[in-house]
Amino acid sequence: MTTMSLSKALNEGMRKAMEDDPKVLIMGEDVGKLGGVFRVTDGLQKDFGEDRVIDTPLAESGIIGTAIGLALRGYRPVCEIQFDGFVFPAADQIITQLAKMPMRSLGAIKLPVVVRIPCGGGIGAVEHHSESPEAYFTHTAGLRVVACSNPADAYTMIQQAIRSDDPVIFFEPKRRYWEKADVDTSSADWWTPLHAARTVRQGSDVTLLAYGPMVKTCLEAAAAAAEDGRSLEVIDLRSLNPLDEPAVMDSVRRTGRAVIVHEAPVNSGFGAELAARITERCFYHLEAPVLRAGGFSTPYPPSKLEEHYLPDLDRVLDAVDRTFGY
Amino acid sequence: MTTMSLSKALNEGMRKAMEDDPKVLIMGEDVGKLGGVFRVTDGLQKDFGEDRVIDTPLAESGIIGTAIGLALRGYRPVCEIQFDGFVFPAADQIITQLAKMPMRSLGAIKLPVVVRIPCGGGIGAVEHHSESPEAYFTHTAGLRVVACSNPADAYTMIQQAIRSDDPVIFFEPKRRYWEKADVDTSSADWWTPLHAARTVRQGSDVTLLAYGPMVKTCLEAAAAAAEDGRSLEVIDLRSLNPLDEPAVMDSVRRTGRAVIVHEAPVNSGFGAELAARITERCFYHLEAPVLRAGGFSTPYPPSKLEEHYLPDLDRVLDAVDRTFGY
Amino acid sequence: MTTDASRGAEAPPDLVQLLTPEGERVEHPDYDIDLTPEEVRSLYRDLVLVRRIDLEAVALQRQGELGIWASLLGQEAAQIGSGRALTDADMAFPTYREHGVAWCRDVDPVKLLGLFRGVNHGGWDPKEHNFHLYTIVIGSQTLHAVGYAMGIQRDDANAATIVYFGDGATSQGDVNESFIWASVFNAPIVFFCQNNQWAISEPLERQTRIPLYRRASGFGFPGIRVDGNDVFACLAVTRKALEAARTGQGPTLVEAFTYRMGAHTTTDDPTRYRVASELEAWKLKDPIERVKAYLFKNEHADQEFFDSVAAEADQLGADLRRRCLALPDPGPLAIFDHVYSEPHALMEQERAQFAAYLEGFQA
Amino acid sequence: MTTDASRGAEAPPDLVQLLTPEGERVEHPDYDIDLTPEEVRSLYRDLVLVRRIDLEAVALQRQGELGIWASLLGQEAAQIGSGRALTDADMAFPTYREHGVAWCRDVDPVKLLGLFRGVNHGGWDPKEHNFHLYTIVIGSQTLHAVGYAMGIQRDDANAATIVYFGDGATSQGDVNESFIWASVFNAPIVFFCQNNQWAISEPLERQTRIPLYRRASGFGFPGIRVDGNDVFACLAVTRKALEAARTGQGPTLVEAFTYRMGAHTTTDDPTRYRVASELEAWKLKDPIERVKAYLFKNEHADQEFFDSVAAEADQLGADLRRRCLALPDPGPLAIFDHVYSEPHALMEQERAQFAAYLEGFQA
Ligand SMILES: Cc1ncc(C[n+]2csc(CCOP(=O)(O)OP(=O)(O)O)c2C)c(N)n1
Ligand SMILES: Cc1ncc(C[n+]2csc(CCOP(=O)(O)OP(=O)(O)O)c2C)c(N)n1
Ligand SMILES: [Mg+2]
Ligand SMILES: [Mg+2]
Repeated sequence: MTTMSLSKALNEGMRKAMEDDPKVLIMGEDVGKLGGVFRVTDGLQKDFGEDRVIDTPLAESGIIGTAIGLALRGYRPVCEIQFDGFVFPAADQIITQLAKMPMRSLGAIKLPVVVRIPCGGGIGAVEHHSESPEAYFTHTAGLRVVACSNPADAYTMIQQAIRSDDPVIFFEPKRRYWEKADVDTSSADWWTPLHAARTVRQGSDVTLLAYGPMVKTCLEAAAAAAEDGRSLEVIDLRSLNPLDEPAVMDSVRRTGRAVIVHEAPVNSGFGAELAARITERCFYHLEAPVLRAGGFSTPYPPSKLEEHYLPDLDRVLDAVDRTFGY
Repeated sequence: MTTMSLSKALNEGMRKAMEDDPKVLIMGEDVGKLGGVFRVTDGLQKDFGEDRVIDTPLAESGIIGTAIGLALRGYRPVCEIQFDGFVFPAADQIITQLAKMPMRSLGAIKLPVVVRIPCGGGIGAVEHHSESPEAYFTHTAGLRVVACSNPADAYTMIQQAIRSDDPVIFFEPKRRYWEKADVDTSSADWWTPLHAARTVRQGSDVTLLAYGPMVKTCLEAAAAAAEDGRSLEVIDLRSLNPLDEPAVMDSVRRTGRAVIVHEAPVNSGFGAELAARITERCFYHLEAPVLRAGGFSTPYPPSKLEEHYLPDLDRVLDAVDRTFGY
Repeated sequence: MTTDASRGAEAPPDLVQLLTPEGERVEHPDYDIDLTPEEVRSLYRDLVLVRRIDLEAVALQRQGELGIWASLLGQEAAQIGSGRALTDADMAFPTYREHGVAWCRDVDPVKLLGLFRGVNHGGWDPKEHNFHLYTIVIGSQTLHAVGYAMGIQRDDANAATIVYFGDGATSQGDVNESFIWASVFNAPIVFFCQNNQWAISEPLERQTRIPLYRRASGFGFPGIRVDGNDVFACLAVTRKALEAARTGQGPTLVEAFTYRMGAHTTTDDPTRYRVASELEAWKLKDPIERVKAYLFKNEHADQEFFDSVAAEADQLGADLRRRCLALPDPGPLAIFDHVYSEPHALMEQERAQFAAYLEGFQA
Repeated sequence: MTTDASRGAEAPPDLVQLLTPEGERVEHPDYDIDLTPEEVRSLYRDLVLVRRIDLEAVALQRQGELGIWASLLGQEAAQIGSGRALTDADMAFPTYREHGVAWCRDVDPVKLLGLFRGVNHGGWDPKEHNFHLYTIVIGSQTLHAVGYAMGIQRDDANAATIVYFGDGATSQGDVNESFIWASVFNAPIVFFCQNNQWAISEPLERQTRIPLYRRASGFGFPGIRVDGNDVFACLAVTRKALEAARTGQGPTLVEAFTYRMGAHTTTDDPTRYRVASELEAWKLKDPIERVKAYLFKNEHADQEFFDSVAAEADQLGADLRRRCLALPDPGPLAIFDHVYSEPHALMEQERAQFAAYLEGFQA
């Protein structure tokens, strides 16, 4: 057990993956000498060389497109998109090529490409630096979409993502990069599979469903609610596609109430899918409609407004209260 | 009243808009001399000249990016994306610029840009020519997203979209391009507002919610169901963002059951939002969960499989049946 | 705005040509090629056979057996010349029109038909042939090709990559990004642009105001314009560019100056946008006729040879037709196959539900 | 792989320079400029004032009053030279670093701070100043600028467009597409690339292996490299390029060869990736010092003038600081403002719900 930050855990996980498999490459803007603007790839170029840790030209479509080519040649590229809001120039390569090429080839092609995206707000940044674009990718068949929420998961999940033969969109909660926790780097035995959710707090009254940065927020809300005598279960989804349906449905069937929390705009967000699916599967168990606490259905606002825009403890508890209004 | 095909109705609508306002421009690949691969812009370049009907270089990001610039200069560009699957190179310009620039400017900038996208399958085409990418845009705040389903709406909605000061993503059901119906080109008085849904068949047992190409499928399903004594109400949403909530909720509250039908993959599709929102608003009125009949959560398959992939009359009725299983 | 008026009959001055439309061998200071009569006959055979494949596919489409077809008519020399320049170790990335290159890579022609018939999106294993799948999204394969070439660099392999694209494609951001990547990383790649003068209905002037091969100069690597209807020149130029790539000299852009003799695809109607005289002028530059003339004039082949190739072509056409019709339709549950390489709960769920639904009809 | 070794001290040979770092006027065959002492003093004042604005903003960021700031330090001449070349009718499209150009367009400096302070994403009306909003997504404004220029063509107006971008931006697909559009439509636009040698931590060699101004040759329009630290040369070169644009001669790419003296932004730490000697070498080429030297040597200004400009700068700085602190925070419901220009049901619904929620806390 070592205590480390989430960003360090990602760094160690990538280092381990690179040591284990010489085909693993890192690519992106400023990932080399600088170690990335968040230092997640710090020191990797020094230790693995410029051929394996590639500072690329400034073009996201180019990053994903050439990563696909490298994967076709047998490499396993891990691409960094510098900030969530800059993934869109790569949308075509991700949606029409990365996601669809394996099926296009009738299985002859595997594309083990990981696209790392620091995501979410709460860091006081300017426009395009606080987005939560996961729903664009959960709607894109052929991709796996995961989000880590804590250092221990970050360490294991990044390695699992790199080892997956499918393309993985890997969301990293940038405002949690510096939060520290224990990480067991000694063994891989106990690792939860990449597609599995994890119940991070047990409860009986309402199920809170979250991923990435909002897991912590939900845990705080659950702690606060406990003081008021309400027992909230918190599930860290970890994987958005595929979704760990058994874990989610079991919980909601027990509690009868669910609140989904994400930073992305509610309208057509990933929470919509989750709510719709829970309602289909747990209709008779629901005491209230599945509610969503998320970003408003607007562009991400200037940072002076983000505390209002982002779901926080109060907004989560408000949604919880509302589920009891039914 | 004139009888015309949906593609001709769009053509006439654009012609009218261009006559009414010299600032209206048409841009896209092959929209000029060829009149577009679907002939939707047929004859417009001949009549309005190359300065107003612009055959562009082959680059979708360029089309939307320069259209934004033209709009900043006071023009009202109507862009054609040749096929649904080719909108993704323009994703960045649409998502980070077109949708967000008005808010970025605190209202100083209006971007009256229309992005026409022939969408959907059923025409036996090769890959990327049968996609239904609406959910990527309904999740993008700042855009209006609409879909026409018949010639009369096509004629009016395209003009309303062009007149709107907001950017509009305008979906055209390509497999309905050649279907004919009466269009009243004489007056604009009776036009339904662009954001309003329309009840296209009244019924009392289940509400079918559809847009674009699936409206006709739903009407056929409703006709078939009527023979079995089931009364299905069919709503043509017309606008996906904003959604005409009163129209939808009123119907579902009456029927107690709803089935959403779209061609796009179900997973994280627009139907998810609709289902989640209906459940929030109509919880006590629902006899069954809102069900979704849509494309499978896979890439669009080769055309020999599309009849299986796309929701058809049987799949719609199957979903209707299932809502009675609750 | 037209600055390149060479789309018509005259050959532009900066064109590498080794065989005239009349079948005369000409010299070029930078490019030469020494072909045995045997080799020339073999190229002729390639040209004739791929034209026949193409013709058969057009006919199959007309008869409703294919949904659509993108004809290579007129571009045979560009494709056979460049395709025959490749070694087994080289990797090729095509668009949707490279049936001639596929032929050079030993892809069974019937496998090309799958995507146009709608039974699959791509029917061969790229690794088996070092020939990637057809790519429909204009330009996106150029980045895959550069990435692949960067892999070759890392493997220290004696190989190069070639990527095909059209004149229209040169306007896409991806293609220009691929130029940057290739140049910055000095990747072993040949950019092979078949300038067939048209991107559907749009003439070259909608994409550029200077000759396309000059685009490369803006990115710091050489660009060459070759007579795309001259199989000798295409072979010589591509060979040299590939060899430069293999030996660490980085990328080259080859513009094969040619003409799309047919429609863009079988659904296109070119009479709406181009004049018949243009086509007539280009007919005089036919890529096959000039090789035939050369073989005849130099007495490298006799009528028997031409007849035997024609017979082989007929045989190939008939065979292709037969095997096209025998292509099995995929079963409905194939929708869920290969979406993921590893097990995926949602795929399994949807597959099972759909299987049950289908069974409901049988009951 | 470095082929352009000129990032350091020596001026590259193909550089347009009219004023040496030592303050000597030099002649150039293609570019000249005739400036009155009054005009030179005015340029000097601009340079000093925008440097002061920048300095103050850096300080405000250090003190937590701004979230971040992108400094123009070292790029003053490129921005003032090009900015002063514009007429009122011309339109400018900036990145996030064009504070000097904003100054030339009469945008109140405090309005620049809004986005960096997080009170808005862009605080001025582009139409009022013919100065577009700052754009953060690298390269995307180049297409807007070309579209705008196409609008100018349609209006038959006597105006041109200028668009700013960095060396890193030249790798983006959008930027290259904008070159294509501009060239094909012969749009009245000047592409003004401030090559400050770095894109965050990446040196120029990660984006190109030839000098950037040569990119234009691949697209069929002229490219020129100008000493970006020489305000005279920047003014002369931009003026000529704008005039060419206005008179139907189409686009020009100007590469202003300069250096980012500070960090990429206030959150960056350049010591991680670049050597101190590079900075030292560039200090000798300071864009302000050379104008000062010129004014002194030619006795076009005395100490009193320099003192008065310094005093004005101090005043401007203090004033900017005061007004920055006074910038009002937006109220929470501003989240819903201006998302749409016309009424939108979901905005109204969410606004109302959130207002009610907020009121719940007050109750
Ligand atoms: C991104 C994208 N946009 C549009 C299309 C539609 N489309 C298919 S082929 C074509 C023209 C291509 O022209 P060119 O690159 O010259 O190749 P050619 O077909 O002439 O061989 C277009 C516009 C597409 N396939 N992909
Ligand atoms: C599309 C996109 N990708 C990444 C970024 C992050 N980013 C901001 S500035 C920058 C470097 C830009 O370099 P350059 O174009 O040279 O301009 P400079 O900052 O040096 O003025 C990067 C990578 C971005 N803003 N947009
Ligand atoms: Mg072409
Ligand atoms: Mg720079």
